Amino acid sequence: MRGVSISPKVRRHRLLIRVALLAVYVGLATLAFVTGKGHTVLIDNKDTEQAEGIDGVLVAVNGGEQLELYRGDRDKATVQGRSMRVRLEVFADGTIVEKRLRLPLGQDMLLLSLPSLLAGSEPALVPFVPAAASAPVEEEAFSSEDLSEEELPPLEPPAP
Amino acid sequence: MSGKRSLGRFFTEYAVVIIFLVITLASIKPSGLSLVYIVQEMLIRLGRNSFLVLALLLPIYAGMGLNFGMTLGAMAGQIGLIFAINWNISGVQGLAFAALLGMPISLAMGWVCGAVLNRAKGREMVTGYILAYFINGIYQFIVLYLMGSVIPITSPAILLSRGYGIRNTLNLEGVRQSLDKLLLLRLGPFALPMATYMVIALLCLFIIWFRKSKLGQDMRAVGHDMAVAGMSGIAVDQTRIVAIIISTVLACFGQIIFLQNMGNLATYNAHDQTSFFAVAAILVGGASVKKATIPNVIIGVVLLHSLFVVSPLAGQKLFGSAMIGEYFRSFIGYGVIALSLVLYAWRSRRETERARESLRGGASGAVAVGEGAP
Amino acid sequence: MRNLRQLVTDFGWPRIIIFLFLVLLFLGAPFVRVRIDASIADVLNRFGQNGVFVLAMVPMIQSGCGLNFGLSFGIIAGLLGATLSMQFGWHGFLGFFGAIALAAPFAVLLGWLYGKLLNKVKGEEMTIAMYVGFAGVMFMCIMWLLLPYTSPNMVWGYAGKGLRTTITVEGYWLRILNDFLAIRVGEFFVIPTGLLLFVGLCAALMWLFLRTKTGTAMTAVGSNPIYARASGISVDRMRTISVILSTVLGAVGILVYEQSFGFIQLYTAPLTMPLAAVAAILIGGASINKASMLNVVVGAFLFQGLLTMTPSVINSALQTDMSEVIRIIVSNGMILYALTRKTKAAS
Amino acid sequence: MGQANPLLSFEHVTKDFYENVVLHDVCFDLRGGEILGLVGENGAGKTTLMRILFGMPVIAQTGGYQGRVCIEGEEVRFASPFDALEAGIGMVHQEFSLIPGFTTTENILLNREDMKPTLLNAVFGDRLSVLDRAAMRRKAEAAIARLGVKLDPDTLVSEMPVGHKQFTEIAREINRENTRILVLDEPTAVLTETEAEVLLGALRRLAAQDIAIIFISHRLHEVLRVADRLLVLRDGKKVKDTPVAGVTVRDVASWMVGREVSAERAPEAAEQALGPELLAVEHLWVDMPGETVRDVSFTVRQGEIFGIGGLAGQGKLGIPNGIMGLFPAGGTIRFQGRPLPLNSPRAVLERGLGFVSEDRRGVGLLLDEGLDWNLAFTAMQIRGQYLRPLLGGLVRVRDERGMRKLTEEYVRMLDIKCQSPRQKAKELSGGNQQKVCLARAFAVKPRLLFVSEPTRGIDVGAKKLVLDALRRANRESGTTIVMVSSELEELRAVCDRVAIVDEGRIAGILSPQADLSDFGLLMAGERAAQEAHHA
Repeated sequence: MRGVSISPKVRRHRLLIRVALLAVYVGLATLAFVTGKGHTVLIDNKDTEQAEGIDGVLVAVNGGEQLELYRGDRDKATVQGRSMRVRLEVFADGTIVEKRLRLPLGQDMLLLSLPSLLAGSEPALVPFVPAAASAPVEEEAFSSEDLSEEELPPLEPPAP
Repeated sequence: MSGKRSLGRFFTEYAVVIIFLVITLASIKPSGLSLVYIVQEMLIRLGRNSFLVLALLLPIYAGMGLNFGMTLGAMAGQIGLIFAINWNISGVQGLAFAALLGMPISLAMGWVCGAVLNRAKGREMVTGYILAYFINGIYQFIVLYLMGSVIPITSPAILLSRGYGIRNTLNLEGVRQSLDKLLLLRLGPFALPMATYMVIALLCLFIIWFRKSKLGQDMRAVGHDMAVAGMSGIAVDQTRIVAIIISTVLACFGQIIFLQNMGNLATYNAHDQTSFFAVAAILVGGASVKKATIPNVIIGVVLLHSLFVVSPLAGQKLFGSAMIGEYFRSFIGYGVIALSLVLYAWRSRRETERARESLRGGASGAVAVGEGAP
Repeated sequence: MRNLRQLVTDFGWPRIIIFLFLVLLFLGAPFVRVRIDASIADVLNRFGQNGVFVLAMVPMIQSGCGLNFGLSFGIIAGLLGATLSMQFGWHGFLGFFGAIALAAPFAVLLGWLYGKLLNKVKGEEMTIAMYVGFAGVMFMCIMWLLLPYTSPNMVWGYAGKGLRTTITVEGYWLRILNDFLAIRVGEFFVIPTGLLLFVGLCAALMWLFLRTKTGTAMTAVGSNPIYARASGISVDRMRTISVILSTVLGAVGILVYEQSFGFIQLYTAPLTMPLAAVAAILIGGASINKASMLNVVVGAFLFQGLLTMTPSVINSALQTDMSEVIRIIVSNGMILYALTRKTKAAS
Repeated sequence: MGQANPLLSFEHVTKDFYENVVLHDVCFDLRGGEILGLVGENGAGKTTLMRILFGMPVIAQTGGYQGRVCIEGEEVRFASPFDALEAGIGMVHQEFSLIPGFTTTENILLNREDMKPTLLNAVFGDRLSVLDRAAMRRKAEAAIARLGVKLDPDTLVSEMPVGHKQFTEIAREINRENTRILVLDEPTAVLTETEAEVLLGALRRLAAQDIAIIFISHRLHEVLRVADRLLVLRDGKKVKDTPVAGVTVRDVASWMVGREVSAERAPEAAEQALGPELLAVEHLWVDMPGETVRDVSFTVRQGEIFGIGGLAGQGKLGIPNGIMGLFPAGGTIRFQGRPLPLNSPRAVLERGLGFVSEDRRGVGLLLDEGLDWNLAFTAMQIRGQYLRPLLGGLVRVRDERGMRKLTEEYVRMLDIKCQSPRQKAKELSGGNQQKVCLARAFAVKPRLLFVSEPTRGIDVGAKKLVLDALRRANRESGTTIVMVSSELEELRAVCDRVAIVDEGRIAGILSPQADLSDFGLLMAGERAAQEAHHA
């Protein structure tokens, strides 16, 4: 567009919009990050200092399918976002507890202790620090050979 | 022109498509696959690949040929995904996050690619191809050596046992098919990933609209004749760069869509095939180096992939070896690209000759080019 | 001073950098306990292994066909020769030169067709050559499975048909050239005399050819096709000759490579080989329309030196294998540099 | 019209490319609604004049110009053609600058399209506005209407007759609201008579709308018909600036070419005994871009120097290029009585014809190779010279020593300025390159030698040397020479007969002593044209 000069007013206006757009971009990214953040929650029915494990209980996370836990059992569920809904139904007296718990952004691994949840005492949801967190789940030897042509399926194009 | 010539024209025009159609139809029978199965596969693969193939259109409009440099965008998309996995962001948000992260990277990559191609006018394709390899080297350096050592990677699960560098294959558990599943329409025996289709449709609308825009018009002008476009004041180089940038960014999104459907990411090889499949598809669809349309893309994806689905089994049945089918399909892929490039180069030479022949002998109306300034 | 700068610009920065890098590697070698003599021997060996490939680039560059990304055709012919000679159970020199003899006709035929094709698509040679080459390799992949080879050393044991992906040439013509008149100095340092002699011979023949009437015409075609035409040269014919020559050299090249490397690599292995050769000659200082024997020697030496030294030195220094990545970046960077140099549009 | 100071005026404009002056103290005025006919041989300075007017970069790169160019009294110095466009000067080039894949409308409004803003403008700038096709079409139609020609706004340029392309170009220029001055460079060159008629009519209409027009053409009768005033340039000087009223074509022709004879003929050349017919050309057509030969017949006799002249683009260059087989050609040619195969350079060379091309760098030289190569190559390939046996005659390789000797010989003979016989051709000056081309041709010892534009773009000293070398070759080794040149004077100085080519045909063959204005008329294609009128 030679010769078409944009008036300073329009230019300022556009600058504003572009800045706004940048903000929106960052906003979206954080939104995706926050709402999409996935957590692995270990649902634990072991005895704790305060309360002892429940004899039998049905647990549903975010209205998902129900997990049946007996005393000392542990199971895991993956949840997404900032909070989770837990619904437990104790076999013994059929009491139903429904709780909404906030998920910390930082941790990927959380431990939910049902007894303390039932007892409603101190935070039932705590960061889980696995004993062998450092050791990766599966081993995988890696060497540059994996990249070289011989190993690749016939469809590989040349990688000089 | 005479009917005979125009018929011949038609065949050279659509030689690739015709050949391909024949081969595919011929190998459906021996493959022994049910039509339902094949159709379902097509529906899936349309969602998986169309976006990537559409990314090729703009550079073709801008006369830069087939953008083999789209691979750069694919790598950007993969880096986005790696981080999404690293922070364990799942679902559609994960994809969105990857796309948002990949976008600035692919912007930069596209700019680099465009600038390089401007220095290699007339050799765009081979240059783009080599550029893809070059950047691939840098990508590997970053992902294999810097990630985990310089670039912080929090999740040990995606790191190599040696403590830095990303694993060969990443499981995209969290985001697997989250876009496809978002709006899955069941239609009799078929499942249609409507959300993915919508995204693709949106892109198509954008491209159609873009052709109507001033920038699109400039691109066409540049594509037809850089010199004239330049003389009329169009910023030729800049326009070309923009074309490549858009294509690269689209390729970035396309790769993310592709991978979410695949469900896992071959960190170091996933992008190797991107441009190959995309280019083969668009050419099979009847596009040429200078001319391509959205229908070309759709037809191409369907044709190419239907062959890719049936050929291994056909090979198995006919030659008793699935490998033959495997080889055969990549032979076809490469062959198609070669063939249509040859046909194009050969045809364009013929066109110019025909154009000049009309001026031979005592013909009236001299040549349009003067001897220039003495 | 000025002509020094001139020299530098002629030689091109990338090459100088690579050269210095290589020197650095050699200097650094002792500190990471890499034996210099062994390395040098290794470099010599790989230089010989790949020299002919690099040489194969010269004719087509000289005749203006650009970089031969379609060298795969030569390689295919070579592989045919190698496998056939094995099939016939030829051993030793008979085996090796028999392979060359068997490969030659294929190479000439393929080269002729390939040259005819390139003449039809002037200007687009490189991209098309690349893809036609790929397609050719893929086609041969199918052939390797179908062709009625029977020699138990070559076909899959279980199926009893279809060639293996890698076939050892041991017991046939393994290191036939390397060990010919080889000079052993100490336990680590060996000069593969025969190999170097053979490569030297090929280079000499090429040097001679470029000085014949035809060779001169070919160079002129590359330098200015219109001038050549005005002097009564058939441009297309010269180009075809150059392509055939390049293809034959490709065939010889792969055989030389195999006898030293020890294995025949079939199927998709040939896909990548052309690019390595292209990179080598460019590193040697060739442009996409001028190349000399010097470029060949320098290029093969620098490139192979790089490939040999980076793994040994860098890896033992950083405790990681970066050679692959370095190779990818250097070779493609080099090709990219050559493609984006401002050359006259007549290419 | 009667504004105080003229719309455009050149005041004492002088321009030299390095040493040689191409424009010397040129002054003229142009008023609104006036049509100025600008005529002159090639190299008279027309092109340079226009380049200055348009602020073409070359002018600045070669040291600018002296004098003033004023628009309505204001001095202007355009940095780029775009500034000129902004100032309302439109140029219609000889070669079309249209996009074949675009419609008339799209071409007329190329990069000046009407646009509707969109939301994205704010983000990505104006280039993401949408084209307003309707408005574009309206404008295009308006422009076409102003021209007063029939032109469909929706046909693709690639499917148009040549004439319509020309109109589209003009329409594009006048579409700009502010266009006040329109320059047309040989607009009728590619048009048929009838198309040309329509064009002239259109120009008149534009003039009536107060647009000033500079009309450059070699078709003098057209110039006289359409122009109000006439400006004749010769050797960079203004020789005439007069109203056309009462001026005849013959006057103009003589003004164009008439000049105090510079190179006088060598006397003895006059009474030189000419041998039998050596070359006979009948109905030759040559398909050479920009120099199309339509139907040419002539004969050359043994020992003769035959000249071929004419203006650029008329086809004189096509003749040697066609005969030497460098461009597709047809017709019958007999050399030494035997037919000569066309379209086969080798056969022609083997029959003993030689060629010094006008396109030195493109055709004449191996720029990246040494002089020895350039000189010996053709001889080696055609005559098998400069090869020596090796390995007992097993192979024959280049005889570098022999090539060196040959080179040194010619370096001495034509005193080619070079450091060594192996120096690269591209490092030589134009004049010396030209000498190398000659030497290359002589080295094959041709019976008949075509020389085209032997003195183009080389300095005076070299010119003389080259011409003398040709004369000597002709007299001493009896080489018959066909010399093609735009320099009428050197043709008249060297040749025994001079043919003038116009529009792909030979307009006439004259003796070098013939009256200058006759040459001028032939060049202006007058005879042909006038016949066309009387018929």
